[in-house]
Amino acid sequence: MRSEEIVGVLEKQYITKLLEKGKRADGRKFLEGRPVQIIPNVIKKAEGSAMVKWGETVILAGVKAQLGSPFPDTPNDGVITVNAEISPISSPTNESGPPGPRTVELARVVDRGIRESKIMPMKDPKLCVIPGKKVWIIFIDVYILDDGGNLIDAAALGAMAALANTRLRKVVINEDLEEVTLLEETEPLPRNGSVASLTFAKINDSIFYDPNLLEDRGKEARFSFAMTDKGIICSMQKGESGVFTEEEFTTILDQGATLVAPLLEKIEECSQFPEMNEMYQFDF
Amino acid sequence: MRSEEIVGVLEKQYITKLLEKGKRADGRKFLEGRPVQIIPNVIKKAEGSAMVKWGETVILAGVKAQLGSPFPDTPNDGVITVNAEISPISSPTNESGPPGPRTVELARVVDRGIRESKIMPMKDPKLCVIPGKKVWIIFIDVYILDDGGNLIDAAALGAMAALANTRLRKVVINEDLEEVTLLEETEPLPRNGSVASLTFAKINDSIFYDPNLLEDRGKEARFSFAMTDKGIICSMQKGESGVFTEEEFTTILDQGATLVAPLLEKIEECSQFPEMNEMYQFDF
Amino acid sequence: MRSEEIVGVLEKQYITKLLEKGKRADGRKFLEGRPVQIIPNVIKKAEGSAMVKWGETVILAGVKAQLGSPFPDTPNDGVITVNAEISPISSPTNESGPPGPRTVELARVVDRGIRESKIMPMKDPKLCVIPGKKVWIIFIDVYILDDGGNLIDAAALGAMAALANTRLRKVVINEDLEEVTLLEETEPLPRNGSVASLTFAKINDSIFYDPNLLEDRGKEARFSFAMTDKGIICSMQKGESGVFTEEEFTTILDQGATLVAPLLEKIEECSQFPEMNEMYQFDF
Amino acid sequence: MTKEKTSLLMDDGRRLDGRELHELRPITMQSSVLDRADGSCYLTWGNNKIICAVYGPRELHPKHLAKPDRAIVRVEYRLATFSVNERKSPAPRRREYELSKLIKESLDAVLFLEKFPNGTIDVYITVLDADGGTRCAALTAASIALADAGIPMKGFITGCAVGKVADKMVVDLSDVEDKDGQGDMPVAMNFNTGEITLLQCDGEFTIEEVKEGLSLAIRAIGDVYKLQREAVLAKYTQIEGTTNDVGDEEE
Amino acid sequence: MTKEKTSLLMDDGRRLDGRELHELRPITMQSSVLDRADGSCYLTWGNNKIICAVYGPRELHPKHLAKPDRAIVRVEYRLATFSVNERKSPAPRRREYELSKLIKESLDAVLFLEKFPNGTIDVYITVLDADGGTRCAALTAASIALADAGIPMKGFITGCAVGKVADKMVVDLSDVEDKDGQGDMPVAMNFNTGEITLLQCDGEFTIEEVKEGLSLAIRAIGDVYKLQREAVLAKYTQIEGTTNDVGDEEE
Amino acid sequence: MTKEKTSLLMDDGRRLDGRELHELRPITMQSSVLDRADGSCYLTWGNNKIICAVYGPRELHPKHLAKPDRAIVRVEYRLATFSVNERKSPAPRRREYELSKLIKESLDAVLFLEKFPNGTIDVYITVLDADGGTRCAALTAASIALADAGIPMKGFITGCAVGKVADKMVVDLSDVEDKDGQGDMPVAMNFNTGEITLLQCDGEFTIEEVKEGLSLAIRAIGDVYKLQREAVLAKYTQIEGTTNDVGDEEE
Repeated sequence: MRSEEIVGVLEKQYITKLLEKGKRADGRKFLEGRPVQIIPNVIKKAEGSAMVKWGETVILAGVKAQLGSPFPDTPNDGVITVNAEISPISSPTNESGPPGPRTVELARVVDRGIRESKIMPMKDPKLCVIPGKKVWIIFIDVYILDDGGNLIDAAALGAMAALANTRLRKVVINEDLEEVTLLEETEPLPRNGSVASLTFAKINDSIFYDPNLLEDRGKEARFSFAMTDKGIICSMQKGESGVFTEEEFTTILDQGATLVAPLLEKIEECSQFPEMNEMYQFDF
Repeated sequence: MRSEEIVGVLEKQYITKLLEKGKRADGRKFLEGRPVQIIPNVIKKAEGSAMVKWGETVILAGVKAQLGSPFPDTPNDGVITVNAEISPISSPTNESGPPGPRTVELARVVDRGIRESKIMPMKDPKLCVIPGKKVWIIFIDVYILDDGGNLIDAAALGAMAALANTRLRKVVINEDLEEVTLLEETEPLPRNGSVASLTFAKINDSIFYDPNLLEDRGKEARFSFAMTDKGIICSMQKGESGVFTEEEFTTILDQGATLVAPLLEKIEECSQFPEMNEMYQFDF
Repeated sequence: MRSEEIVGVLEKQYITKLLEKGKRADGRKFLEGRPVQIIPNVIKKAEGSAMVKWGETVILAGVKAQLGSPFPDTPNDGVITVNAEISPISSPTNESGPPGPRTVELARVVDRGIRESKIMPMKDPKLCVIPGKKVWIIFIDVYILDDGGNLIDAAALGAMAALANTRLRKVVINEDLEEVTLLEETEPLPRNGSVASLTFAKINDSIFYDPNLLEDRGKEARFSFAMTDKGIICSMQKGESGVFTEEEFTTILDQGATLVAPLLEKIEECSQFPEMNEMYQFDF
Repeated sequence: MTKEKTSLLMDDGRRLDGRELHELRPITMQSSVLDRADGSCYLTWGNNKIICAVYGPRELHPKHLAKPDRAIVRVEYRLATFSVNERKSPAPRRREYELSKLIKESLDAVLFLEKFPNGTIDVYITVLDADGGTRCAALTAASIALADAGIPMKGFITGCAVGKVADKMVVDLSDVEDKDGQGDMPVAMNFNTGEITLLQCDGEFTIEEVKEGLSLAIRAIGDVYKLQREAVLAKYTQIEGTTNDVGDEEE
Repeated sequence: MTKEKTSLLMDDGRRLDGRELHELRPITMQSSVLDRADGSCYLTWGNNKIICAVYGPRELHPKHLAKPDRAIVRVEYRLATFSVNERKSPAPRRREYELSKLIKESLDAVLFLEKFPNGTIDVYITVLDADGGTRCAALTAASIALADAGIPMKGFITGCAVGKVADKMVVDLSDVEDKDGQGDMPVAMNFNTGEITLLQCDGEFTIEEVKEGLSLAIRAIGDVYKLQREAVLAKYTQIEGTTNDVGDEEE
Repeated sequence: MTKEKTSLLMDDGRRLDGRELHELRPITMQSSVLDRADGSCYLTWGNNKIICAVYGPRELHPKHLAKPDRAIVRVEYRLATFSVNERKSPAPRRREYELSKLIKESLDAVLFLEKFPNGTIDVYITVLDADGGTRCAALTAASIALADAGIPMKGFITGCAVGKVADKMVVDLSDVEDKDGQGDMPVAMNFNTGEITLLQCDGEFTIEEVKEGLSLAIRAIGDVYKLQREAVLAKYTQIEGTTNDVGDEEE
């Protein structure tokens, strides 16, 4: 193990040359993703959790729930909020401190993917316990532990997988319809379907799926979108200073259905194995 | 249009020389203010607003109102709060970030001028909706858009003019006397009279009204006071490292009534034209 | 009076040499503390207060109380919180700004000494006024005014002495059992016993009680513990990069009962003189 | 859902504010509105009011942030506290940080940054009144302010959002359409080269709807770009009229 | 209002604490109370208790803030959390920032800053117990602490507030008079030269009342100035008594 | 109180999780779990899960913080938001600042800092799942990560808490025992030299109980140390197996 270096000019030239020949540094095809493993339900103190190892990237997502007041403009909706931390643990170049623009963007892109997919039925009585007064506030926190490229897809997958094994405590509404009592018993978080994120990077004129760390640092532009199990696109995000053409976008979007399928399948597997799992015990 | 330069030693010498001869760089007399224009009601999302062009200075003031709890020590009073932002838009030397001492002083001087004038009847049932429980919180926010000198007078005028065209939504108090319902219909913010600020600067032994940007940066001392339409002085603020004598203060104060009159007149005009106006369409 | 210098290498050598001969720079024996004076009840606006002059160290502790909600997990307990400020007033090397690690440690060590001693009966109806709804929040704030070494013991003594003369306003619980009315009359804060802190420093292999400023800056390791009037150890804190052996700790702990006695006596004296006192009028 | 879908379109198929499905709101742009800034623009777009100031290229402090081979671009996109329904706290929120980053990245794409080593170009944008589509409007205004500051550019960035209302793809969503509609899709690009610099969406779209939206957005951007060019040329014409010393080096 | 006006004066025309209209509260000042600071002062003024420490002139870090032709003055005015009725959060509030600025500007006026290029003079003031008029008391204490630090000064800054109570101008408002009265007017000056360095007011005053207040304040400041001089001389006398090596270079 | 004392021990004298009074929870340690960090460790201790990354020795920025004669150690101990019963805000709390300081001071004691002038060694620890004794577990993990980074050390820091439950001194408190018991006493040391680098307690102990606890802690630390050595040696063995180029310079 040695210190990480920022991808320099030479490294970028190397990657670019390869891409021009239709090759990637790690031997993958342009539309080939890296191996992905999800270990669900790894955090005992969390209501739901998942560790995701996506290529060399490792992230940990945890869900905490607490009863609170709804937002004034949506009194009949539960609340969901996504927070990300690109921990200094994950790379020598990631610093600690308040979240910077990159972290904020990551959190908001993951948040939109889940929120806009409408897979969380916010008005369900299980989430909106006493309309206007008591709703579940669902906190999804994603920690980046090893920054091996394509944080968005890994974080989104972890967040979704953590939700898939989240269990909320059952509640009894008191007679006065003002307060609730929490029971020890739990039940699964209600959920309608699933969603996953797909990220493409562009270097020179090459566009490829799932950038690894070298490709991530060398990329000129990035395009991510979230697609549900119904084939709906619920979030898109173009990032970085490079550009895409209209044709490039439509070509990318047409890959969505094929690439998203295996990810959605993995998420469903997670929800089937709610017992506590052990992380860092896997190897490719 | 070119980059702003900080008034250097030479420029200050130039201004000082002129002042010794009884002249100002822009040809004004010592007690002459710059042309002032107010465009009321320019922000649709605000409950009240005004843009002020005061010489080369441009500011925008907006009023937002929301129902909230009164302060524990004044349970029967509505709440007013003034906030200022000397935006980096306004000058190459004004930086973004949390408000510095200059911004804090500006906000507090404007705040005191309005608060101490007692023109806002805080105990009026229109402001104190349910005593001890629900009162209107009136936020006045002033953005400095172009820093052409004498920010205090321009900001104070904008704040007052924005209040003058502010309309609050009518409320119905529910039977339980605990909650209120907001109606769509609005009514003017109650107000007893008007107030304006007058600022003088001192360079060497010359004292003059309404410093422009060069004079503002070259000034050794500043003295501002707020005067109501009843001729009452409700706020004074001497600023900067220079000094005044007792005589200088009394001489300045004696100018108050004359100088404040046209400003108070402009404010009243504003309250007569509540329809939405267009800013940045005027020229001197 | 002259500017403070950081203890340099030479100064540390000097102290070390003396210690090897069994001597301290100020002539004290290894287990001898400096003169300590407490002036109780010096701040009129505070519910309780004490100034402590401990050798060259001067601190001021004040207690404020306000009614508030209990923590959700301890609905039947009053709340106590200790905050410290190592003011820039106290030394040229102490900077202003948000509390750094040294200040946080100081506050938390003082806090634990009081909290864990259980001398504050948090469930007493005088502290827990309406279980689950209204309890007294007791803020203890300690300001370091002159940093002459051994801040922990001085701050802990001041905090305890301030509590000893704290008086809370009597309350009447309203009929609805929801709200309370504060009376003008006051009564002493309930308290079961007393606690004080003892700090030892280590330089080379010498261990001594109550380091003065030079010793404090030269020390390699620090060990503090809080002992109650019942001889119970309720808090320990080893600090700094130096080390202790098991034997050294047990030897230190065996000194506890003897050294803590005079401090506890002083605290009790404080609670006997609740009238307002004058600070800075004493001399050794 | 059904209620929403229908309520945003009137019986005659027009939108609540009377617009056709693919019709833009009225847009005005005025450059050089600020005396202190090197370049500035005041833009209205429907009820949106946006002001933008540009400073630079100028020296970057602190120096260790400077790049020896090019200028950096710093963008601050802010909402005025009174520009939205509920008063916003003056401290920037996560949304403002994200949009500042995206706007900066879009502008990067058209600036000759390598011409100004160690420098910075600072773009400050404040939304004074917000009514949907502020990021696209902000980018449009920023390009004019950059041109106004005389900063060489490969082209303008022009933005326009499209969205989905009552199951139809429509152009230039208003605040109400954004909030109660089915999806929002902001787009920004260098219209002359066809390079898209910003693309986002939230809501629910089929792939075909995204493609249709992209195509609609590009057409609308073309219209906005014409206004943008006029606003910049207006300034040059004015200067020509006065000083008589500039040729037609501007396209 | 009428209730307020009368309730702050007793039937004999005296104030609630027994003072005449133009009477100061008891004031004590003690310099050199701190061992670590270069100069210090502990001042009580009625129930106000204020401590002030001065460091400098010393080198300024970070260096880019330093001025090559003079020292800068940095002032921190803070209220202790327990000094006021409701416990104040330890984080400084806007009022503390504003008063720090005004106190700094007042002190600037009497310091020979050009004697100490690149330097800083740091003045830290903490109000330990607050009872009205703290900014004037703080300035008075700061001048003593600066003298105590041996920093050369053109004169002392001395402060005293006046105010309006029951329609009368009175000297040196207490906390209650400040809160329930009709207006507060803090003044500070170099009494020897007549240069006024601080003047504020809030409340409701006629122009004549402001003028009367200013005149009353200057007279009261004269009285406080005498105490201030004594406090500084006391130290020198003490040193003379002990060390016998100083002449009477002090005024 | 009586209820508490008894409820944490079962009728057979065992603890609620079935452990004997002096029995440790299961512990696993794995080094080199992260690709980017110079050294890393993933440690589980009962239900605690802790990850630690080490960077360095590397150059320190900003440079004015660097020490010309040695490296500094920076430690960040953080609790993940979901690692505790009530979701923790992402901003660090006072407890995290205090423990970061104490962990740093403990590590200082075994590092040859003078070998790396002007440098920094950065230790980032995140508690992913918390169940009592996290600071001791964190120190244990940090030592492994430091060794994994190849940073020369005088020895390992190893930690283990003891505490008081039902009037008995017990080893390695769980979260429940910490919360409902009578006292917690974390200890950390260089086991080989007997140098104790961390000692704290809160609760109610007699002096004799503290002494007994210290002695119990040292014995338990000895057991943890064995696991720690194995974890570090495991890595070397693995490397030997692969590269065949290292001797047995590691003790």
